[in-house]
Amino acid sequence: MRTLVIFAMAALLALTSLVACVEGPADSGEDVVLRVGTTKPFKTDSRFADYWYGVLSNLTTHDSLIKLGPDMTPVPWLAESWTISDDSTEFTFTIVDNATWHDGTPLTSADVAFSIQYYRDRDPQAGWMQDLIESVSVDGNDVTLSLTRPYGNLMTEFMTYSVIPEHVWGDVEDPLTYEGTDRTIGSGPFALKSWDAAAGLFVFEINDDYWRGEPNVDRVEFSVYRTMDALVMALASGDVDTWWDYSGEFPYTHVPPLQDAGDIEFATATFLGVPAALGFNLEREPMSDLSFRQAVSYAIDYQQIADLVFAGYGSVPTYGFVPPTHANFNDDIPQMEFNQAKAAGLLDSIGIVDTDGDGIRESEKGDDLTLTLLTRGDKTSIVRSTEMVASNLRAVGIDSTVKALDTSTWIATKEEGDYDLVFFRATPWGTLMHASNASGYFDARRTGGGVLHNFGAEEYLDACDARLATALPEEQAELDRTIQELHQRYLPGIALVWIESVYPYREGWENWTIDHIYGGVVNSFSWFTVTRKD
Amino acid sequence: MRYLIALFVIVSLGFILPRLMPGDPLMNIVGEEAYYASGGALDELRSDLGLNQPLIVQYGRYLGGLLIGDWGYSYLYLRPVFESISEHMGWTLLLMLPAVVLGAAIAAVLGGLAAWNRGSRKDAGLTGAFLLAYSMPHYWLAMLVLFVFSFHLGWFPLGKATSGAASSLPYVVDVGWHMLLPLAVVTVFKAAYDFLIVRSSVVSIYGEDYILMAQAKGLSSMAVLFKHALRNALAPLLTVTAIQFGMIFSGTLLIEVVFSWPGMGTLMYDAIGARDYPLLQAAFLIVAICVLIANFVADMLYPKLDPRTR
Amino acid sequence: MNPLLQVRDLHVHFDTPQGVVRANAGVTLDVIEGESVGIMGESGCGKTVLFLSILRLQQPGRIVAGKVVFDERDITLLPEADVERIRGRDIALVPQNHATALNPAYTMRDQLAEVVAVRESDGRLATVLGRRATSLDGVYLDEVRDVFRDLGFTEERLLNRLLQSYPHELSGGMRQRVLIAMALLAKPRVLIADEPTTALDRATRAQSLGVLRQLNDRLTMLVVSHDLDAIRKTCGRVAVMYAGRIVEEGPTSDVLANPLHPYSRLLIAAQERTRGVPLPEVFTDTSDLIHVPSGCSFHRACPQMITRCVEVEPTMHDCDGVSVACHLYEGRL
Amino acid sequence: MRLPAFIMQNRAAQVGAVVLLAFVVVAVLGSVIAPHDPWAHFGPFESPSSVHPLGTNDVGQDILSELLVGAGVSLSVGALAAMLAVGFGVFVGLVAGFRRGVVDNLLMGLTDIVLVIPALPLVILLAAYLGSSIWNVVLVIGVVFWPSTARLVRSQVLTVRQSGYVESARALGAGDAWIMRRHVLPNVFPLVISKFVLTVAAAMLMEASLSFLGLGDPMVKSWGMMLHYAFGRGGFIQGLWWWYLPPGLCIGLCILALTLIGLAFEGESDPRLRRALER
Repeated sequence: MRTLVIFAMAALLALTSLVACVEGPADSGEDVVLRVGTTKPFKTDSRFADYWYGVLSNLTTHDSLIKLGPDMTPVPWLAESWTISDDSTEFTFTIVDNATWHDGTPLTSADVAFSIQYYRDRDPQAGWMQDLIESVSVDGNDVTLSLTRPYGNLMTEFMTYSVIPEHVWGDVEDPLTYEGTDRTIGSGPFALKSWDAAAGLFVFEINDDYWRGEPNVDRVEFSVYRTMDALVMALASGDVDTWWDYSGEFPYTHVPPLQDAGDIEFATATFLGVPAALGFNLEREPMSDLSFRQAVSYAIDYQQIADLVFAGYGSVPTYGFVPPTHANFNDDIPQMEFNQAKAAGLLDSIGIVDTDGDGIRESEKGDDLTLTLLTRGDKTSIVRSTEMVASNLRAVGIDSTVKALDTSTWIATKEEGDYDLVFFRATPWGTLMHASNASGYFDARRTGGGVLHNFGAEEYLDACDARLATALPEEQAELDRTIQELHQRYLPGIALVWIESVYPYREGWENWTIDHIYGGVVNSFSWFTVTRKD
Repeated sequence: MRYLIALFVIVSLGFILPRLMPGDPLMNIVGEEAYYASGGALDELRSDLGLNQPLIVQYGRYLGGLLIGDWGYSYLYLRPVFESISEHMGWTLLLMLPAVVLGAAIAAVLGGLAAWNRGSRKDAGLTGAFLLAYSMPHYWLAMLVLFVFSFHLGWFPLGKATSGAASSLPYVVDVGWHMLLPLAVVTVFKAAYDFLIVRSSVVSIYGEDYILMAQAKGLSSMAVLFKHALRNALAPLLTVTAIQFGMIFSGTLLIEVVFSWPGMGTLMYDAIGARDYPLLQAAFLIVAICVLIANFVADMLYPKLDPRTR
Repeated sequence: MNPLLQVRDLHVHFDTPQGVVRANAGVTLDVIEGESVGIMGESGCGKTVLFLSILRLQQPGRIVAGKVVFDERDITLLPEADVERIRGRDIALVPQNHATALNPAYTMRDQLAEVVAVRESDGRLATVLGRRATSLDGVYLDEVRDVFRDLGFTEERLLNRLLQSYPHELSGGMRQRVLIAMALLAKPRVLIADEPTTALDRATRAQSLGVLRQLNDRLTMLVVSHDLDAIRKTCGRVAVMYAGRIVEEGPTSDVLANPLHPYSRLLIAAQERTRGVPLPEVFTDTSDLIHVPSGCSFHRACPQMITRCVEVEPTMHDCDGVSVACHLYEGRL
Repeated sequence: MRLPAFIMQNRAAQVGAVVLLAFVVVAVLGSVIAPHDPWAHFGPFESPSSVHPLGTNDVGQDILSELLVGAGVSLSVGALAAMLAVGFGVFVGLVAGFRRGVVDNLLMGLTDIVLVIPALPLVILLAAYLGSSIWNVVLVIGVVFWPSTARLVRSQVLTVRQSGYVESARALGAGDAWIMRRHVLPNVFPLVISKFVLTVAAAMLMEASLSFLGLGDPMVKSWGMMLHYAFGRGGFIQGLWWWYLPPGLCIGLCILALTLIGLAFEGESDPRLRRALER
């Protein structure tokens, strides 16, 4: 009996202590409320400390200088205009003069200058700025960046860096650990009203005097679920209106129940990234041999991957890796070809043949050719693709063992180069990194968690440098096509599939704008176009 | 003393194991796509977090910190580990303690009845049912429950601990509503486990002369069961519960994931994924301490339940 | 006059992995109000099963035939509720093993009070958890005092300590007294004493024998025991059991002085030697209860076996006041 | 004591044995009786038909075939892990029991500690560390589940040692080995068997949990992995019960059968028998 009492007391204690630490805001009448479900692992409302909240804040509470428009070209935002010096080393942004922070203080060019420097000096994620941005000068509404060297990708980069208020961050040494409640203050269309960890709920209230005019939505709630299954149930049962993910695609396997639900509609757009791709370890035999890489490319049944793993929403990619969504997509590059005969021929031609007749080809040394396939265990669609490729390879006489690892271990193993083929995905933003065209993933000089940096051919690196060195659109266009061509020629990696992303939303919501980078229908543009008919 | 040694080993284990794992904790701070041609700021961060020092130094710091109640700093949450843990711990206990008590109570009553009517249809039914529950994969059953009661019937929320903004109803009621399903599932598994214990101990207690005596005194069978037999089955049940504690934590972990419950389970799972060393150390430590406390409490209570051991 | 307790051709079977054990194979016994009957026999002879069946507590054993009539009512047929009312209040039990017969989790006060509560109302859960069953005061406390005085336990202070204490804190003698006290508190009409003197030191044995002797002028008793002294001192009549049957029965003095049945002879002789210490199972082979031998179940071990013993099962014959089931005495009057 | 005797006395155990036997047979014949190659691809998400009695999964693999082949994997994972755990447990228990003193204290200290560490998080940690090969899963589970066996065996050894006849046997110069063979093992055996059976169950459950969390071996068709995909790839959310129910039920049934058998070994016969018959 005594035990019971003790347990009961403890339980009561726990409960009361919890009641203390959460407040429940009351909701008002006929506001237009958009409830968004997501499975991103949000932790805090610190945009510096929590990578995912950082992204979320970019489309709710904060504004960047420019954004990447639906047509994949920069559009004005806090910067109403900009000029780029011919040598691409001086960027001048003219800041709008009617922007204000949520706390009422006006947003000035000084804030912009401060922000850029603050990111450069304090944000681990912005390390690249350190040896690039030499100085930032302010002249009236103009903010001018002087770079140490030409940098062509600056505009693209800057759309992910929002301007932050100097009067909040001015004297914050370490942004990662700053606990002040004003850390959420921005200039965006919405202000963060509450983050309730227990409820996994962000509530954003409309910013009535937003400098670009009022958004069409009065309140946005982002509701965090741990499993996609739970989220889809929430969508189908009307707990949330739509789905948001940054850099991920909506799992097609979860579409049918939403179609059955009846009141869910789908917007579609070609995904900017590559949801499943493989890269070669060019340091190792026989991957270092182009013919072998081509043989592998012929061995893979792309249509099957598109149909089975991506439920028919996929299409066969080209040798250029990046999908047509890209502004300067090179449409001369041929589609990937599934042709086991060619594959076999190529393998024979480079002396990889099955001499002992056990169905497995031997390498020059004479032992069975068994490749190590390194894959992301936490992404079932990637694992499934790997499974497919493995059986495709087996069909042309190449054996393989699959190493499926969780993200961190995957990264570590990849960094040690402990693989023959590595399976990964290129996120939308990822394909724009560096010299764009997914070069960020292959350029041997790069470092970073998600990227392979496995490819160091002179030609390619030069092309990347050239692309990085110019901010002039027509030059960029030319180089983009070149880089894609080079990718085809050297084949450091293979896009296994391109996909049509689907973005489910509840019937009654209309006129979404699709943003290829910031999570499909839920993005900075939609706030001003989306409407709900009642 | 044994408790202390155990504690020390666990502290060390919690420190070593995560660091044995490949993977760079910083990766999770800067995100999957982030890249750092010049990683200056990262190295800075690394030294801020003391990750650049030799393990032994880190270990020393960690132990020292613990002694002065400093649990370290979470890379994942970028806040003192203790805050994150105490927050999540509350939720887990809120789920576990009632489940432990309820489960034990249910098991005691039904297990007793089953044992009393040993070999009867009632016994077979009860034992069968609990064995079945005992055998089902936790998360699988949890998923089914969520699917049926929350999704199809829509009686309960689709997971989480509260509806936050939508708590026009008093907060506690709201939480109660949210915790009902997960609580039920955890309770079922706890009960299933205890049921077997209670049943077998009551069955053996039936051999005791004092049971015969109680019957001979003219007590009704219910009276014998609940006053004399069960009373003596409590002690073993207590011991088992204490030993089980760690196991219940594990079980709760999966169920928390299914129900998006913001407890220790999900915390640990994320921490492991993110290689959040300090958080992992602390979480392991906390859980272990809970188990130790549970055992300690059991040792304290035992004599109350069994006078012979006074 | 009409016997208060009649056992008629009682058959009790137990299902065991090894087979069906015929623990009682046709026991017949009458107990007249006021008399006290002793039952002798070794471990496994079925005497325990006999009195368990009288209380209908023989489970998991099954009463397959025969009846137990108490006060004109056949206990084997009564609904459970009625049997519960008979247990304790009409037929009380002093169990054999004082070390284990008291619930280790409750104080003496609780366990005595429980008896009173049951006697005063009933044995339902509500009652035994109720106030009266847990506290012992007023008239009831006095009653307990009296009972213990009768048991030669006069000192008030000691009694209070006794009531506070748990079984494991008491000596064997004490526990034995408490058990007897519990039986008496129930004010039964029949008292079944199972091995009342085993596992007691000499002094205590003498004491509790004394107590039993006083008792048997007050109420009907059934004393199950190895102990000849116990039987001799407390019982007017004695029955010897073997392999689930009563093989000899008669006035204690006659039977003990001059046992007729060969088994009785061996048993009593052995008992004389060992002075009441329980016997190793010399004569009984419990497997006989499963594969019952033909004819007289004792013939295998019987020193005076005759061919007839193997073929025909002997029936009870009366020879001058003592009835015995043995072929040696057939036709003798 | 002969095992069959145990089982035969207990109807529940008989049921368990039959069920388990059925599963073992399936496990052995799995790939033979499977209607298709579980890796072959047909149309995705097909509902049950004569060709695919349990339909096909997200990548068009025949679910029945997966189930049949999975039986082998799941059972052997359980069995191997249990062998590892119980084997080690018995060893530790015996050593601790015989070698008393420091060794005993050390070993039992270790045992208690492992008992205290929450199993699943530890397993997740190790699994993530070792990578998700089926062998690692076995190893990891084995590492976590030995302590209870160790304690059990040790206590048995001690009780046996205490007992008079062993003491006297020692006095007559009997060695540990002899005592072990003659007295300890016979006593410990049924308990160990039951422990083993129950550990197999626990191990299977653990494998399923690991797979659910995505730490299983994707290149192996275990029931756990099937569930992992059923949940991860829409089978569950699409309500394809023929996909997500069978593996769960199979795991459940297997564990149920094992538990029934395991409990039978704890051999509870009605304690009231002794009292009634042997007095």
